[in-house]
Amino acid sequence: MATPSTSTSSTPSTSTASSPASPLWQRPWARWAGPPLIVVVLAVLPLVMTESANDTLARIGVFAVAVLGLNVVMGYTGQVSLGQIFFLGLGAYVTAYGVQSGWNIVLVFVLTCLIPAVVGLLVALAAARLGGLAIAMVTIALPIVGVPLAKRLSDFTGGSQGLSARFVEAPEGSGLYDDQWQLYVVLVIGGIVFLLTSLLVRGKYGRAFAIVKGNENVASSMGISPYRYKVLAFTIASLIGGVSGFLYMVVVQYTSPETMSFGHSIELLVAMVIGGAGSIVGSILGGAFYVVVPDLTNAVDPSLTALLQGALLLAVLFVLPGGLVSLPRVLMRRLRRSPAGRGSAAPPTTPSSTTGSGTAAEETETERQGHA
Amino acid sequence: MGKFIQLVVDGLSTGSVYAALGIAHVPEGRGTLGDLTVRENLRVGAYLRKDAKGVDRDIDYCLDLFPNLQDRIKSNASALSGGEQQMLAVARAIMSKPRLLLLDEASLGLAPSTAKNVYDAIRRLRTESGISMIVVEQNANLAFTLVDSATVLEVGRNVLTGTSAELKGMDEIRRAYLGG
Amino acid sequence: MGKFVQLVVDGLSTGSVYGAIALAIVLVHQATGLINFAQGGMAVLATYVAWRLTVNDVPLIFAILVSILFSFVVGAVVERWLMRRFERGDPDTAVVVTIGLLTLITGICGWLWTYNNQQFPSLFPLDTVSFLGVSISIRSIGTTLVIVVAMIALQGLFVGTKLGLALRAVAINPESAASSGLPVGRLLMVGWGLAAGLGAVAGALVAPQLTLTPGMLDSTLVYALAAVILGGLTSPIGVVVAAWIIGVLENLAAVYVPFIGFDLKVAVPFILIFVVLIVRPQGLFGRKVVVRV
Amino acid sequence: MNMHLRSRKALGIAVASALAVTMSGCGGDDTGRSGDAAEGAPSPGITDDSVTLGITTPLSGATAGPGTCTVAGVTAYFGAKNAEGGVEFGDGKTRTVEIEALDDTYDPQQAAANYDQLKGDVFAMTAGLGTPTNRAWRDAAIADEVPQVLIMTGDPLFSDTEESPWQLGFVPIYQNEGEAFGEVLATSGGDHRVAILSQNDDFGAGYVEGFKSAIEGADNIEIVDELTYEATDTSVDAQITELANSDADVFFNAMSVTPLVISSLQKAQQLGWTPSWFLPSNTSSPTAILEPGGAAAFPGIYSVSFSKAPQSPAFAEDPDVVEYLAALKQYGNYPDPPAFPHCQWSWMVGATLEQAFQNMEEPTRDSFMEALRSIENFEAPLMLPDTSVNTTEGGQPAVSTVVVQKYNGRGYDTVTAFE
Repeated sequence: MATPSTSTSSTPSTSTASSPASPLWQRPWARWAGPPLIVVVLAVLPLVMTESANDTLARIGVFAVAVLGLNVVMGYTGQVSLGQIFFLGLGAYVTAYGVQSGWNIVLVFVLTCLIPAVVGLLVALAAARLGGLAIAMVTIALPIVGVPLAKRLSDFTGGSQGLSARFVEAPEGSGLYDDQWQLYVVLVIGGIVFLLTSLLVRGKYGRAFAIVKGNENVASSMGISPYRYKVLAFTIASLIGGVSGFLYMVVVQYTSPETMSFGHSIELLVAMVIGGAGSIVGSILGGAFYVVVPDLTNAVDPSLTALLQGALLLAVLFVLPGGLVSLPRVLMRRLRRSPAGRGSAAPPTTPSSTTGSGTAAEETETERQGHA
Repeated sequence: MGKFIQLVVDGLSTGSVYAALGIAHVPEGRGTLGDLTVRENLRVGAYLRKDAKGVDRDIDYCLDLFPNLQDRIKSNASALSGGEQQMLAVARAIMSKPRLLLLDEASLGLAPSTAKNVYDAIRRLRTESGISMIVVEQNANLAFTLVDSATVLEVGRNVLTGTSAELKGMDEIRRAYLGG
Repeated sequence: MGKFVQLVVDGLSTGSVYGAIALAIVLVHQATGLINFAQGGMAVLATYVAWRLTVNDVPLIFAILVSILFSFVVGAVVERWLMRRFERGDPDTAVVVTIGLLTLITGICGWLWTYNNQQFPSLFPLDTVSFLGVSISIRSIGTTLVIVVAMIALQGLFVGTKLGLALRAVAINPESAASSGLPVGRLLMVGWGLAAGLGAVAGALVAPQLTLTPGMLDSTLVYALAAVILGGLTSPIGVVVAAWIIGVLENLAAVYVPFIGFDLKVAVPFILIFVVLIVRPQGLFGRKVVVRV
Repeated sequence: MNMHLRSRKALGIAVASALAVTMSGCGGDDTGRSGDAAEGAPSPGITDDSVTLGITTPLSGATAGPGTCTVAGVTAYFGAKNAEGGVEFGDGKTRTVEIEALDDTYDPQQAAANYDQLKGDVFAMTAGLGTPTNRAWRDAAIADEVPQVLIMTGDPLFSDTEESPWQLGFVPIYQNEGEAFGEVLATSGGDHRVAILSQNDDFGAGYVEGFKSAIEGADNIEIVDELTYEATDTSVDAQITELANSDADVFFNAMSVTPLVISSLQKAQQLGWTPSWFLPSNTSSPTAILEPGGAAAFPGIYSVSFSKAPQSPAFAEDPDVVEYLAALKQYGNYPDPPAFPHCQWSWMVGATLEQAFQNMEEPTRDSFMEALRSIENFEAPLMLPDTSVNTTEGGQPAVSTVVVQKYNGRGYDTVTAFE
């Protein structure tokens, strides 16, 4: 989360982590060979792996989609959002309620996308006008007010006992186990969302988001209304959050007010930055971090969860301030420079000259060497 | 001048070297502290000085030197115009009572009349305080109104050196700028 | 009538708790331009040190002073060896580093002193004073007074002293501040140290009521952030007043506004912020800033 | 292709394959889907000389205090038993009992993940704390036919044998505790005005429901004011202030957050409101709550319990308590005196499981469930007189009988009437 003063959220962060794709995929041959190869591997994987590996991969898929949504509004558009978990929770509730009321599953999925998107749109319409501070505070309010509200609307949400919905048994004829079927559902839906989003951020909208993130005043001087694109980014993020809520129900099949607790929103932000902000592959790595780390610390020592997770987080950021997605780039630099023997892993982010002044307006050019 | 030249200064961060040795630097980007008021910017300039009365006296001197700053003393530095910010940058630099003042493109981005006011004030400063100055300036004519001697650099090479009187009218200067 | 005044007084006391942490957050932001999520965690760590001393029969006042000093050192060390590396980089990364620090500190406290509720002795006696038909606990008066003193001290530091001015200059533009000879490194450490010391005071004030656990100040952090946003990032007085407003309005809304009730009173600070930000985007007391591009 | 490209491609493939290996590697042994085990074949997690039990419970975060206790008690119990050679099972074999506990930070999704990880290696899941966390993997446990028994939640769903064939709660359901106090109050004869403050979740709602059902007929009991609060609140002073204005003479306080109970005791005194109090079993500890809260100022502090409080002097020399505290230090790595009753309850879970092990004929989960559901009037160690474990009653958890107790300045005495 950039410091709430708008200036820092629009500090022209020149960290290379915000480059949309790591160099590996830019090679022409990778662009052709890569995707089909991945699809084949993902198609075979669920059949090969054990049940708990399938569950883990499915949960990684759920939270990778949630982190992707957060990236759209935060990584790519530079707005501070600490409420993404609210949209996941909302999506999960819509799914659970829909399934329990026996609605058609396709209708349930459509509603799980629409309702969070509409809520996100309404919130953004009001908040985007007020700049970084307001968006940050409103998004903090969503999960914090959402939990007691979920308890109060108990006839929809099952109150504090929550709702469970088992609706993803493997179809009879397929000969698949439930966990394999669930993993396929997550991979298909998640894959589509990732594909659409990567097209979005690479296209016209992506460039507009980047400019709004870079410098809102420059954006408006170029005829790009920061307000319109912030609302769009927030709505898309809410929609993706809803989809991740649907996938959450596919995998966990139970939801309660705890699902959307504020602590998880902070963990999603951590996952986004650790994976690599503003990057598609970073979102996947972020989802993996969110899911694998608690299992890892449980394996090491269940009574030291917080200590191990804190230490691990700081260690990763110390070595890779740009997030896990910058690992290949950092290794490359180290490989190339090691013959010269002086390979210091300077942080890849080129520092902007100020740490973000407190002014509400964007950072003035005059403070940098060049002249406006 | 001798003392500075003998000292080995490379490798140290510019900030600590300049201030400690009594060198004041007016950076090209002016380094204005936007959030602070004009008075606070001046006080930051005098951070290393211990004589409180002397500092107050110098603030009044600066306001006299740059009258435009007088009525903006309370407002945030970020609200000042380009010219006013340049004046503030110079004022802040001399607040540390330097022995050597480095002026880096003081007229850049200013309207000609404002640039002239800034240089007039600096000339008055030179005569009254006797601070030695090194001025980097593209606007040759403006520079010659201030400096005693000058060196013309072309693509980094020292093309010409002499007193400002000698160099003033020479077409050499024009050729160096206009090329060909 | 008594009930109304009672709710206001209770609100002021809870508001002071939010205000204390908010002050520490403003101090760090003024000095380094960062929002420190670990502010509450560092305060809890200091309070555990004070608690450990009181268990070994060290007098309370002395234990608290030691914990303030300890916290100052921890704040400076954290800035020098952890935050320094991230201050110039991407602001989102810096915030996540403070979140990592919060998790680590909570883990250390849980590991060394378990997650059980520890009793922390109170600076102020437990009995109450009644006036205007309202009974006010000396503890809440004491808490409010200490926060007022801290607020005035902080405001004085930032506006009146050379150190305060230097801290702010460094936060705005470290290179430019350095060119005037300001020891940027040491000032950043001092900024974090002061904030951590202030956090230790807040921890010692709050622990008797909340009982000491590693996550004692977690829920306060959100309210402190709300107060910081509402009060304006540049003004210590504004932030404490905002914290009081939040504390009082929360109680009043819970009782008098039928729909809100006690479960949704948590929404009050956010609705308040929304209204204020529509009118004054820089917060109640923050300075209006005009910048020429 | 220049050298540069080839090295980058090699790196790409290396990363991809590494990812695939870790994915398949971390799945543990490649058993078929659980629930495939043939009838009568030994269930996972049990061998001839040992049985493994799984626990997923909050070991960090806000509920880590009681969560840590739910592991410490049962680990200490079987640690002591293993030191004496182990537990003699119904099929004649003596086995040691190992405990595998994982932290779920009270997050339902993590609890389900922990269950997925444990279900392949453990014989049964037990002792986990929390309603949402236990509910998250209840359906999966039923589908996989893995026992989820003697868990620390008062949610009635787990004790309903039709709905939850493989589940059984341990602690009295919230309604039992509220009902027990309601009955004592209703039969007290005097007229009483009751103020209620309850936690806004199934915990608080369960207590209030039980209390109201017990005082339904009694016309001498009148509820004058009823408010709720959030478990994440930092203060309930505002609620106490409003309830004090109702000048009720009995205060029914269904609250599970220790600091808030202490501050409500203090706040009531400050307002000069000193009713008789009712406190739930898990927030009525004399040393951790009543002393700091200054409870002596109130005419009567009532709570319900079924376990002896180890800190209260009355039980200082009690052999059960002495043995329990020693084992807790030695085997449960829980050095200081237990701050939450969950440590005692988890110790009793150990004893109850031992009963089931002794009666089960075959090393299978079915036989275990059968044995577990046939325990009657078992006085587990640390239980108060005339309370017992009884798993044969439909719709009731292992412990459903509680006694009402009154605080006597140092500990609690069982009472039958409301003075």
